[in-house]
Amino acid sequence: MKDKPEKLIVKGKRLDGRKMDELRPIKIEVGVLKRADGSCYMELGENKVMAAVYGPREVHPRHLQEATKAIIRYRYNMASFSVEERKRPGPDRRSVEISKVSRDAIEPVIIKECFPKAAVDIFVEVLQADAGTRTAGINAASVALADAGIPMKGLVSSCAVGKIDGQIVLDPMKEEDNYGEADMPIAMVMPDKITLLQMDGCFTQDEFKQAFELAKKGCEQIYEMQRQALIEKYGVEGK
Amino acid sequence: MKDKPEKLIVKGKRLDGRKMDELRPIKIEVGVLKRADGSCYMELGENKVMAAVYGPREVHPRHLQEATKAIIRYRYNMASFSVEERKRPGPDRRSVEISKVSRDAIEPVIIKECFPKAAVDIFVEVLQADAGTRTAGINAASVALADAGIPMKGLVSSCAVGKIDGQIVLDPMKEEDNYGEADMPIAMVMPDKITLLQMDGCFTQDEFKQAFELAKKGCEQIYEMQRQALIEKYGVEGK
Amino acid sequence: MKDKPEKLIVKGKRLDGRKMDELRPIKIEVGVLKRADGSCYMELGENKVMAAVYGPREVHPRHLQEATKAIIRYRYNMASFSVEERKRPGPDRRSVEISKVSRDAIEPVIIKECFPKAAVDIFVEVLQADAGTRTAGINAASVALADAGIPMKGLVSSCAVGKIDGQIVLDPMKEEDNYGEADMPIAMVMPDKITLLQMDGCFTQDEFKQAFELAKKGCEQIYEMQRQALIEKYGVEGK
Amino acid sequence: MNESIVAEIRKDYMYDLAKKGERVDGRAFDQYRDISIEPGIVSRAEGSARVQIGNTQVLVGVKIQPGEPFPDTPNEGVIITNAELVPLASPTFEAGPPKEDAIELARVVDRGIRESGALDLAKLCIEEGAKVWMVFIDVHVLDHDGNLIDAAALGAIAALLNAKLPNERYEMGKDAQLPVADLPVAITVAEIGGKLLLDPSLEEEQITPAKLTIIFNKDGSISGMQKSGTGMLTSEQIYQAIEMASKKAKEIRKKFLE
Amino acid sequence: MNESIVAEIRKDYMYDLAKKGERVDGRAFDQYRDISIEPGIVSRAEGSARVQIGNTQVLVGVKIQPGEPFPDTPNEGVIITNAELVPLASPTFEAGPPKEDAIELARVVDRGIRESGALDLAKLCIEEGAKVWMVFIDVHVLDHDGNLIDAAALGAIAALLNAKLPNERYEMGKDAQLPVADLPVAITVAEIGGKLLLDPSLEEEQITPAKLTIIFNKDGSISGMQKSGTGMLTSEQIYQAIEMASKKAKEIRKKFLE
Amino acid sequence: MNESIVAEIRKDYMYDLAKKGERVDGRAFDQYRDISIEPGIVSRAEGSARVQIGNTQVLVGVKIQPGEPFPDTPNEGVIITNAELVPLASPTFEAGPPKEDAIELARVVDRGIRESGALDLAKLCIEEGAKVWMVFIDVHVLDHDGNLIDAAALGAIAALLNAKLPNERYEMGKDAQLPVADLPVAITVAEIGGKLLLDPSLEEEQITPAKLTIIFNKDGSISGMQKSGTGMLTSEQIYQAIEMASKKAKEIRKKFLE
Repeated sequence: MKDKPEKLIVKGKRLDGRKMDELRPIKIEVGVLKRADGSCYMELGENKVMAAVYGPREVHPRHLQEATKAIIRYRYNMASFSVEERKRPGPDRRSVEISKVSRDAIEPVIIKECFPKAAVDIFVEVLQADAGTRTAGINAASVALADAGIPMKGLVSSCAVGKIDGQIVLDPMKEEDNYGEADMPIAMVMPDKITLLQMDGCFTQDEFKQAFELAKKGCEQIYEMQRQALIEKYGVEGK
Repeated sequence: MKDKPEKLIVKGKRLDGRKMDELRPIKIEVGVLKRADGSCYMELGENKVMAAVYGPREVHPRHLQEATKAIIRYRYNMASFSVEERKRPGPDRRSVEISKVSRDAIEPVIIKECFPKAAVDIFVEVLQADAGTRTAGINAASVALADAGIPMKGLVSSCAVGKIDGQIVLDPMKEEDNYGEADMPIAMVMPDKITLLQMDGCFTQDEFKQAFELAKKGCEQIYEMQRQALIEKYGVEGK
Repeated sequence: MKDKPEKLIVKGKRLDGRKMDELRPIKIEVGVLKRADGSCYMELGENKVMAAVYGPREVHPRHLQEATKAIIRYRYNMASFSVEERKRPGPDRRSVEISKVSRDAIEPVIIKECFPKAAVDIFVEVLQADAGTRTAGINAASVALADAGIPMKGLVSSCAVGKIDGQIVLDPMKEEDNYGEADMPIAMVMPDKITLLQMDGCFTQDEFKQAFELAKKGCEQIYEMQRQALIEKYGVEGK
Repeated sequence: MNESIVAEIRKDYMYDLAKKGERVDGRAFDQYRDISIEPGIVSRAEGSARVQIGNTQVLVGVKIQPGEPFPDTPNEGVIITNAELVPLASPTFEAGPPKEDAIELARVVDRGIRESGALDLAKLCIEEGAKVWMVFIDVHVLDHDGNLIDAAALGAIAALLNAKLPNERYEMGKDAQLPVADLPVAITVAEIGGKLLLDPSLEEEQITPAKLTIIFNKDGSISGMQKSGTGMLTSEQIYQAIEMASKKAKEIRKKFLE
Repeated sequence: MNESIVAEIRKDYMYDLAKKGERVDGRAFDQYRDISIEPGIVSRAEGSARVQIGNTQVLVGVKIQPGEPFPDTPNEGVIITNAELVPLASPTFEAGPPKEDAIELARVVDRGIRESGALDLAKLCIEEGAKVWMVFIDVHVLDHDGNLIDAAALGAIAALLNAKLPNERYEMGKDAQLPVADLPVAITVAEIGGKLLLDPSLEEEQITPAKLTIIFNKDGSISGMQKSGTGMLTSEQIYQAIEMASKKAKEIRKKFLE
Repeated sequence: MNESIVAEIRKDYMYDLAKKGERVDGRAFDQYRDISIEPGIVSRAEGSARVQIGNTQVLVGVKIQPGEPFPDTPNEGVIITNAELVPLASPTFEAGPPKEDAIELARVVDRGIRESGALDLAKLCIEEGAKVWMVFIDVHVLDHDGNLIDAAALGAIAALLNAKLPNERYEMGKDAQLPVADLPVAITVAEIGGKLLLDPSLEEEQITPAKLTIIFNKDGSISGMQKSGTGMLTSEQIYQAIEMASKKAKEIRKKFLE
């Protein structure tokens, strides 16, 4: 790991030249995999994630079935080459937790009653990581669900805010995350339904408010890009 | 680990002041957990164990069911902080063996025919260990079964004997176990049915006899305390 | 591991005195285990393997069953003391691959339609290893299947060829395998059906041809010995 | 089937109660069940505490031993937090490696301790780059009647307050108090029928669509948050949750930790 | 049941086609689907390549870091190859530790690299007996539409060609190209109805009784073979397979690797 | 269902026999099936022995290599005992990590060797605190027809008697005999219908409510006991079991080990 830079904000700009409230460049591609029922590739700065949706499909083993609605499963996984130090393949505690909170973030919009006894499986593979993989994954998963034609109440849009050199910034990248003072990923369904909220670090209650409002603005921008990607593919939003 | 003391018996007394045939102080509390169907907390000297019983309840997966009687499962587990060197969580070979012999010790008294196709699950958690956890666990499990209202032919009472400085002693504590020459835990159903018998170390056949008879006396004393604890809780023994 | 010998072929002879196209001594015993439905013990030079067959028998879990034919399972396993450095018990990647290709080698001759919904289980235990354990295992498994009375289209016979000091040799032993330039195990059903073919090392296409033809000759010799062992046991081939 | 009908009726009843400002066990929305903390219950551990919140019962043990620092923090001690949801504690817990609930519990507790600066990690360095104190925080749930996170977090900080650095055992001088620098308190808020309530019981947890745990430092700042459950919260609910929780955190800290 | 009848009819149809010299997607027997290779797609990895063969899509990442040599090869670098058949790539893949298909895939790719001498392992020694370069080749399958072995093997050599020794990161001078000494190409031949064809699609793989993968070095020699599937091949088929594959290997090497 | 009726009838028959002083295979209560021991059967291992008791067949291999001592016994060698109940040996054995039966078997064999002082661990120290001999005793069951413990224990001591310290391989002088200091013999007694019998066959094991294994040293003292099975034994039965077993242990030791 590189040494901590002296300052993370220089002359009002962040190390990568961004303003405080600026997202990294985003690229969203819909329907990029053949085998999956729905898929989405997303780049968020240096993050590269692939999401696939399979379902509705049968549930094995049977005792996991629910009589009146679909079960939702979510697996977040990092490729071993996606980070600087090679990661051992397979789930670790971090990825298990991220899978859970991501499912909690996505599940609220899925109209599960459409598919009793079935499963909808969401798989997110992180191909390259640079802080923000869980939010990128949720964004991609949300688009992949739409691509798969799963009925939803809305798209889930997700981004993080951080605190660096005492200032609140949108969408922190790796170095800002490593050396920053706080990190808070959220996910939102328009106009104001929060489905993910995690925080670690240190916010005064005022800072929290400022950060939270900024994060919601970020989600709104991402929502527009998700919508645009779906329109490009399907002509209309969400199929 | 502390160094071995020069002698384990000084002037006819053991290091903790006990006589050769004296048990450590015992505390038994019945029905201490809300969720379990039956429970018992037991202290045996510095040992602290908690036992819980769930059942009769359904068996999953089904192929484990027995058509005419309940299956009995027993899980002995040590909390990672229960011993001097932190223990990695989860079962190891020792705890798997103890779970098996403890089940073999408890199962004979359960009237399994009362609950065909069902399971009775016994869980023992060692919260603090000081030699004698398996016997304490069996004693607590036996009381927890009574607390759960599981029909039994009798209570199982268990204690160990050891050989230290060439003498047979009842209920060895940690230091006596570490530096002693033999250790033999037994379990008994009154008046003379042995359900657990393990030994390691070295006994002549005469020493074995002396030790075995002393262990049975210990079980009798423990039986009285188990009975007392149940009477205090229920007015009558075993509900 | 010993150092590499200067030459693996001295005066036209291999280190163990064999000619280029000579198999190691082979011993085959049929029906050596009581519990298994069929069994075979085989020595191939210093290799000692035991094969057992169980089946046709019920398949658990059920979803593995096939409606119209038996499933074939094959487990190749090395005893921890079978190699110079003690091997940790349990499957590793090598043994998983060998189990798969061995099953692919054996399955073609089994008339699976005879036993719908059932399983035929083949277990190979390597008790002592000296290069060639997979081929010895396949040979033993094939005989054990016959011993178990499983209907087959033919016996599978297997042996390897290698390249040492630039020459093609039949049935390489450990030192030849370690220091040789190529190794190629095959399995064959008479007269010319190849069911296993693996190769690593380096063969020109001409060398491959020479090696492949030699390996087939080796299989023919082994086939005769397998047949002989079954005739000795049953009077007629394959029961 | 009947079971699920009963459950449905019970759920409707609890929602109706919530709308009337009531809870099924008679508590006020901002009221905890009785809390008790017994530190030092496991003498084998360097620190320990048993926490009860109503019938929920959690035992936290702290083991401390020397070990190697992580390469990127050569002069800091190491915190390792683990939670075991042993099958003794609930009919729904199963034996085996920690599943997602246990992992989430451990990680939220861990972040509460770590991000709050509760432990001064620099003071846990014995020899830079070579030897530091490893602090194992093990959460052992004994009886699960809801709100495990608050109980476990409270147990963790209480066990740390109770803990000693075992210098004598490793021949490094006298045992010393563990350097505890802050007193984080985790408060979980549950949403039921649009209303927010503290310290959800198991029965309430089973019907709540969303919970939010907020961890507060002594100075009132926030050092951790975790939303869980497959429901949604409005911004207003989140601000309200922080307000409710902030007050309660102060109360609990004062009463039990200071 | 209907599903399996449809499958049976489809299978018969494909066999009939094969006898007429045709394939279900219109390709010639010796024709690959479109191949594309994008090297350097993962900047976090020391080397990487995405390979597509038709709809099959495989990402190979190469990570390189210093480590200890094996005791019996004290002056050689170490290659470790792993393949993950993640459930994102196919409805039939399951999460969990690699199963036999993933292990076979990884081991065939590994032997292709190792036995061909593609990497000059002696040049990967940093300090004899103490420190060598560990080269991790990780095959990550993204979309499985058949012929994973050829795609993965192609990805592996392309990622190695793309890889740098990260000397700077470990303060050992400037980054350098990885010493690639040969360019092995794996070609898989499938047997259907007595006919041999290259690059089987998933649909073809599902009905083929036997496949044979052959790995060729630059000089046309063979550095690896693996038969898979529960069918049998005649000697003649094997010789014919080698001939077909040998030609195609040269073509692919020339077009994509040289 | 019929199967279990047959089993029930068979069980009654065996109980009736027992009352008449007979066994289903015609043996006397204190009679073993034929025992054979072949030492040195695995030349790759430092020591080995195949033991057959009737159709029960167990192979024990001993591997010896240098390693680090445990911190609390810095000048003693290390014994590690493992048992594999591979599915080749019985239709009821399954592949996978050792289950409780295999673990119990390994641990009883281990204690028999360890507590009897069969190995002089102090003589297995190479360099105090740094290097000692690790003795791996691996029990590989080949055919399970009952009484695995006695067979495995006999195989263990026979394999140790057969074992050499591989000094040459590690350049520490000449190979030497392993220092075997005692000859423990394990005898298992089964209770059927109130009667006690030795060397239960598989069929007898399936109906016996309780077994007791007793391990004897050369001098007749007891170095290990293990009751197993969900039945109960009276004190008198235990004393009687020890008497029967003690005699038989002497016989077997004399015939096969001395």
